[in-house]
Amino acid sequence: MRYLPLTDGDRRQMMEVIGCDTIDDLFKDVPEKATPKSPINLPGHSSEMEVESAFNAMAMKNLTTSCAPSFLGAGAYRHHVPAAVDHLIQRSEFLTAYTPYQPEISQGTLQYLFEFQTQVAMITGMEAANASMYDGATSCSEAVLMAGRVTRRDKTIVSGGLHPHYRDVTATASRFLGKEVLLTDPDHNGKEDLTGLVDGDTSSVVVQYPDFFGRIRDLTPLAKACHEAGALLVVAVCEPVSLGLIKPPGGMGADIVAAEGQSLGNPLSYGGPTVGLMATLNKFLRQMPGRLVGESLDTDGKRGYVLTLSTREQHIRRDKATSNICTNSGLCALAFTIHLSLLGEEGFAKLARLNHAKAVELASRLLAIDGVEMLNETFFNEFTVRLNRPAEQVVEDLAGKGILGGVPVSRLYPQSDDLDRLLLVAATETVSQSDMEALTKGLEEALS
Amino acid sequence: MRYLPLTDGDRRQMMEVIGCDTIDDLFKDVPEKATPKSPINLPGHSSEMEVESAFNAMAMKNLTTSCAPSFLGAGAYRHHVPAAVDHLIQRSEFLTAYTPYQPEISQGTLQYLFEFQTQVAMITGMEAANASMYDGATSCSEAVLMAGRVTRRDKTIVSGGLHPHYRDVTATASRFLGKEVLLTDPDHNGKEDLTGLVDGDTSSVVVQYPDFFGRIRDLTPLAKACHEAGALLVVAVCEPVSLGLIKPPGGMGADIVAAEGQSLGNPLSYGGPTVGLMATLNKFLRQMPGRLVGESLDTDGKRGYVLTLSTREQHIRRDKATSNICTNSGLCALAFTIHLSLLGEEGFAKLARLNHAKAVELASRLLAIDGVEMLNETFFNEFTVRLNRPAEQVVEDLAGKGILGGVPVSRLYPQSDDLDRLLLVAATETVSQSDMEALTKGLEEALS
Amino acid sequence: MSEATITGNRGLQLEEPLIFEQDNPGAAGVDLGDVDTAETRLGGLERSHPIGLPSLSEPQVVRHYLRLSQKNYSIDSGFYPLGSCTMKHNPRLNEKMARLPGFAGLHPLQPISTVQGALEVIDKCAGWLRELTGMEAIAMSPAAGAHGELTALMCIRSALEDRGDARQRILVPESAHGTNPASAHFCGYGVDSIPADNRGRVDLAAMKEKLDTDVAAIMLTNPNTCGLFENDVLEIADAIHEAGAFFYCDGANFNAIVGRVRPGDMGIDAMHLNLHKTFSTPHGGGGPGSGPVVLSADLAPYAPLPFVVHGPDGFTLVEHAAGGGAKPFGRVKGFHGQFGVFVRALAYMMSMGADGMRQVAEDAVLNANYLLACLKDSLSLCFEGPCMHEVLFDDGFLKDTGVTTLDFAKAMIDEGFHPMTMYFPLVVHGA
Amino acid sequence: MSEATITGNRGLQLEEPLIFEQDNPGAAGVDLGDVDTAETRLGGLERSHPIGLPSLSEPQVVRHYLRLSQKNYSIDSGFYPLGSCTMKHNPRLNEKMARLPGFAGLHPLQPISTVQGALEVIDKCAGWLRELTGMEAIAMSPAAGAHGELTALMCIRSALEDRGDARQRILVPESAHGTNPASAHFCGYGVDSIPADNRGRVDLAAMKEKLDTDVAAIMLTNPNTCGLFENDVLEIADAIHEAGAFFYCDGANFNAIVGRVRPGDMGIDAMHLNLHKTFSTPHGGGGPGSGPVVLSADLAPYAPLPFVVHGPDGFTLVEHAAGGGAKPFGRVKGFHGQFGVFVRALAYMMSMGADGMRQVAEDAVLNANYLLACLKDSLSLCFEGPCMHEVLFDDGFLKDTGVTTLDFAKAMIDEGFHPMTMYFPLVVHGA
Ligand SMILES: Cc1ncc(COP(=O)(O)O)c(C=O)c1O
Ligand SMILES: Cc1ncc(COP(=O)(O)O)c(C=O)c1O
Repeated sequence: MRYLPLTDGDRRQMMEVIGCDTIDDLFKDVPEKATPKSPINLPGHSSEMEVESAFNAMAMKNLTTSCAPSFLGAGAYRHHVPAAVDHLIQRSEFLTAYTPYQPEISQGTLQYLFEFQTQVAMITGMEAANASMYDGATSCSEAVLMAGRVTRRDKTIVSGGLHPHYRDVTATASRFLGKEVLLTDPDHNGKEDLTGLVDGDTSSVVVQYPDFFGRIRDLTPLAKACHEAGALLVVAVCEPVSLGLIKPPGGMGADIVAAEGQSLGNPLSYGGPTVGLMATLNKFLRQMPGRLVGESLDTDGKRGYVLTLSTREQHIRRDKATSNICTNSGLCALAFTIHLSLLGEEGFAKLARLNHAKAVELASRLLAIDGVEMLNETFFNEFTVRLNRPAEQVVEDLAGKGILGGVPVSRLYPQSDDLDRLLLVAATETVSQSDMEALTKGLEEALS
Repeated sequence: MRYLPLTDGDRRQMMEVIGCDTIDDLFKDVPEKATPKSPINLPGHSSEMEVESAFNAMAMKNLTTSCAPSFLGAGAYRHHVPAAVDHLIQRSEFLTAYTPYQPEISQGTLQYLFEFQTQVAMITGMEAANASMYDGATSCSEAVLMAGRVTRRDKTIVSGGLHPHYRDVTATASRFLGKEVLLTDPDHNGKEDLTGLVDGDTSSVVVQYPDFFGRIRDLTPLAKACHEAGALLVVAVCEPVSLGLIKPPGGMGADIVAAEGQSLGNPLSYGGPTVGLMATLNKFLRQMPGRLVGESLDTDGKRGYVLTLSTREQHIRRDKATSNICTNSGLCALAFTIHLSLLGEEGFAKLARLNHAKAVELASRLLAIDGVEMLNETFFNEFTVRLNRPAEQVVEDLAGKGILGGVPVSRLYPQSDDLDRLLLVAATETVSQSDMEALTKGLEEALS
Repeated sequence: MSEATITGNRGLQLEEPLIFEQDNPGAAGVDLGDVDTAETRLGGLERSHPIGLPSLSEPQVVRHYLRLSQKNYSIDSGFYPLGSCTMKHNPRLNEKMARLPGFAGLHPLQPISTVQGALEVIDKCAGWLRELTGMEAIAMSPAAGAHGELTALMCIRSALEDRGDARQRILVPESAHGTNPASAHFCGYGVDSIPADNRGRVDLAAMKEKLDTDVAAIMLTNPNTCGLFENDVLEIADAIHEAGAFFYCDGANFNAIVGRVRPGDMGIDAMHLNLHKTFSTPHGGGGPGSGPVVLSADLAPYAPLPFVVHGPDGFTLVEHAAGGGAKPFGRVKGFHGQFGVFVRALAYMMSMGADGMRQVAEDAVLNANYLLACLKDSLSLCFEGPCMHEVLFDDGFLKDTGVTTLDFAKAMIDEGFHPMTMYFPLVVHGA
Repeated sequence: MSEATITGNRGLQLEEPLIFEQDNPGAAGVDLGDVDTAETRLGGLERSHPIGLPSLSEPQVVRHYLRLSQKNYSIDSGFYPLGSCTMKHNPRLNEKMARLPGFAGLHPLQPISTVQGALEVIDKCAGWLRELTGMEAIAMSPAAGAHGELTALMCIRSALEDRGDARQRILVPESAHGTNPASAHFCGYGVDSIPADNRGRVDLAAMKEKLDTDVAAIMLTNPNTCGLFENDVLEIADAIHEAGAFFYCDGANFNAIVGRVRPGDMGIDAMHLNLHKTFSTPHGGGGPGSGPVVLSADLAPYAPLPFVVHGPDGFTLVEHAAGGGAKPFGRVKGFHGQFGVFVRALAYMMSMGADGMRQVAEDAVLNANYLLACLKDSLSLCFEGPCMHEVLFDDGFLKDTGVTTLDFAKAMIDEGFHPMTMYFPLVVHGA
């Protein structure tokens, strides 16, 4: 078997050195009763060629955004990732490295994580960031718990403009810890005002920016209300590319930013793996979950990078740790960092402008269609439209024509009559003129 | 522009240091008359995304063997290449390295070339091999010139079983040097006997093994005839995988083996780049073209690898060199070596057996079809059949059904009525049962 | 060799400053045309200050990250004699499969009719894992081992609460990985530590002493972090179940028994699997991972959303509480889990097959015991063998030598090895 | 840092024996089932002895070649201050494009109807190269620069012979790359060396002296290997043509003038291009390359087979002497040239565009002149500037220091640079 270096000869020789007759001798601690009676019912080993053709066959059953006009967003965005990114992250020394516990032989990982943290802090407008979380939703949930530790309060107010998955993950995690979570109604009309709800028991308020329905709102008033009440403002960002064009949450008073990093450097990959970003202010650093890389000097005075403030973490503090997280999203963080490094200051801004321009153009095209009504006054690269038919059916019709036409809000909020004609439509730089024409034509047909 | 590190600011600053006002000052040696009057008529620069979609569009216009049942051979063979091969050859330190003239920082390249040479010598059954040629055809042509240097004779006899491209390349190169080349007729009937043609003026005899039509012949008698006449036997091998199963040319008296290495490690890539192999006996080494890596010791007594016997080469000997070759096929040689290393002794033999078994099965299937007649008594993974219609039309019919059904001999020998119903059919390990069924069905339809 | 150079480089060992120190405003690693932004819909919230991101051309960025990579050790470089974290070969085939456009290009919210192949991958991967563990159900969405632990405990808590049983404590052996007590805490439980006996196993008597109706579960690692099989596992399971509690197993060390021993045969109710350990997906310098949780029939109904079901018209993805027998406790992650990691793990399992997976366990255990045999006279063995996936030594052999465990680790680095795990488990001296 | 270790390793610097020394019979890096070979058609020629190839598992092979790679310097590691060999950024986009299944999976003898996209690539690539050089025709099949030189000379010889002109000599400047005289020899010509003048250019008078009706061509490198533009190029062209000979240009240094100066405007009849230099395809540690030859109208008919033509029904590949105006002299390579390299070069040209290609030349020349300005007081400049793509120093500055050029090169290695070109061109002291 190609992945196993030992041969039968090796095995015999090693058993001789060990002084055992059969391999079973080494498993003698396994109780008889726990040894399976029947053999495992799975096929035997396969050649690379066989495995490859099985996967090719499965992959061919999918309609991929790589080939189809695609307008899907709602927390996951298709962007063009430069070829250099994927090449570099596949280098063995990155891909197959262990967690950088041994700094002498992990400076590569440690330095890129340090760069990642710095970039995340920069684009969010915050003071510090950690070395990554699993994804945006878990980052959001951890941010709420972190706010609880900072404020020593138990109540969280969750905006109706927050991604439903983020809402669920946050509410679930808090519930098991006995924390109160106030989930406000879906805010598709953009009328939500949470300032009035913040009170002296409130630990944090969680909003998304741009929100789930695509709106961009000034968070300064809400931040002010939070801070006056001694609460923290947690801002979730699902589309980090937006931060190339709009004000960073940090500039509007956010205390913790919990973001999804997939858009930069990472393929959609059916939703995972991606990378969660978390950034905050220095004063809250000791309550932050996850790994943190810091700069240090070695005994020769040479600069180096090390895991720092580890006393927050599970491997030191066990049940007193700020989180149970261990393995996080190192390699996806690297992809994020390389992509952002390739973009640079100007490229990042241009990419964001390009996304916005595509969405503006798409919006004006769609609004010309009978049966389409725009819900948003503001948006970045995604907006919500109300159709004259249930959005889920329309999307199925479009899929039948090879068009991935958007995300029906009902996919995420299924039991609401209010929402079932709403469609989330996103346009990134990957959307071409002919893609837009295909969607416009497809929608015209589907809605008439 | 993304590939250029200099900015306009850099350029201005540098010009100041140089002391020039405009970039044109640096081109002042270019005569006015040689400066183009009109701008170059080509598009401006493009983003990665734009270039990618242009290439995707062109790639989609091809019917690729990756998706279609394919039975094409005739000097280029589709084999399954393990994913590790392509990953490793893409490592920057291999892919983007310069020619290993500086051994201190090129040990990676030098050691793999040394391993490559050793493997090539092993599978061909020869004593030594060089660090690669462009491809099989040029290797063959160089082998003939090398034989001329060894024997100091001018006449070459080229078998009618040699690949037509090898024949053309060899004849062309020899012609410009005023050497005599005797090209015998296409040997589709397998009746050729060259022993009688070898005489005291003969420098070398060139045969292919297995030959162009797929036949495997014992070369011992021919080698004997050559050696008795003081000539060398040059053996061309187009399908190196065959050497896992059949006697090596070295074992039958070959003096020089000139082979195509594409089958191991390298994609078809529409015929190039591939890698030419050249192996010979130690006594002829100083007449061999191309680079040669040898083992050496450094001043600390540590083993290292260096380019050796360079006095054969153009950069030292200029017009007295054994060849004009400089850049050769380093990276394709690496792919060859890694693939062969993964196969190992047993894997290489198994792969060869698997190829043969597929071809045997395919032959028996095809012979059951009316209108198909087998020409070969022996073959490895490729054989020749005579159809009841011109093979080129049949292949077109099959292509219309998405089947790449073989190579019509007339594609390579166009002006011969004798040959126009002959089809070369190859079956490698990549051919599945359903591929064979598709071909069988397609042929039945095309021939009835 | 030891004199300093002017650049700080030394042959192939190249210094590399931070990317921020290489900023060259005006350079760019991408080409994006100028954009017409006459019309904007940003509500006046345009960014007003530059971010300060460094600007570099593509070759500069490539060189930067290439040079950083060269400062790392990796599994492709050499041997990691680590305990607990199974570092194994990461096949390139897996990477290639995960990058097929039909997988990498899938959006998580495409219509279900357009992702049947993806759901098939999830279902197949789940099926292999269930069969290998002999367990009833599986929750695929946890993102890593610790996340799987938490998910498993949430299932347990939900099951207990569903029967009105508000237990408050979890038993965790001293030698457990730090994530175990941390996960217990984040599921709202108190942690009760149980000691090891002098054989390096859970002290059965001590455990039974702590076992009462307030105990929700035990979190046992088996094989444990001392590298030993908990041979009292069945007694432990019985005692736990008798007390009305659940038996959770930390499956990080599953590599030592995969294909030979099934958690389902040991009375285990829940166990997480680290696909980035036993199932060959790359560690990536710290992720991404994937931590599916296998569940017993009792816990199965509480598994979190989403999950794949196979109906007459193909696969469906259940994303919302649906009634029926299912009582999902909620959601632990955005979208549907680490799909790209599933592709890799499935490619590995299919490559190895049932026979290969079993051989994996046997070879791992053989290797560890071989090291035990070779080293037991030079180092100080903690517990008698046979061991499982790892062998534990303490620093006794260094006593009075002036050499510390850390010195020893540094010497291993000099010799081209990643050092052994040192800070852990806490039950031995020198950790 | 300088003590020896037991393994010979030192941290991340790992020793690596030959693969043959790691043979482990029974191991294998591939899984191929057993094969039924009851029936064989081998004519009794089965191999009777083992080959002796080493057997290793996949992880062992991966580790071996990874470790070897770590012993290499590369363009992605750092700067190559080489003359003559243009080492430039090798974009990853090119690699990705060359690996599209629609290109990498194409067999060279598929029916023409099934490879229209491939022929389009060849045609597009040829079109860009013709336009950039301002030349009439192009032969795409040569596999590298030297191969292109030979091909060009074969065209020249064919044209001369076609008019019954059996000239026997080629003029080659002293400073020419070794492949030039070697190619001349392998085209059956004698080589006549022409000296450089004290400005580092071809000595025009000396050249004219050697020019007679026996001269078939001159092989001029421009910019030349001293890094200088041959400013007498038009006089040279005129003299050559007047003598009835052809003007061949070695285009290895085209990078310095691409997009700014066209060989077609300099009276050149034939020039090879190294796609693995000016056009960004990887050097690969010594290949594969690609050396297309651009040709004037006079030489175009003699271009070797095959070539692509564009007809009403799409593209056709001419593989056999077809009559009409074409008088191909034969074939220089199997199949149709280095297709995979064409894909890369075209991706590069499209990425850079006409504006980018011109900027490439300007930046290269600017860089070299900047180095000239910065170093001229420390090293000994051979010729006054401005230089083109490279600047040439001799070893005068080392005189009486006891330091040799080789020492200097080794110091550069220590500092993390590939050394400059040293053995070449032969016209300066210290080479
Ligand atoms: C025994 C044990 N349990 C749990 C974990 C946590 O797994 P993860 O890092 O995937 O969260 C680890 C690995 O780090 C481990 O070794
Ligand atoms: C000036 C010059 N001419 C010709 C060549 C030969 O090119 P190649 O190595 O591609 O055969 C080279 C490069 O090596 C060169 O520098």
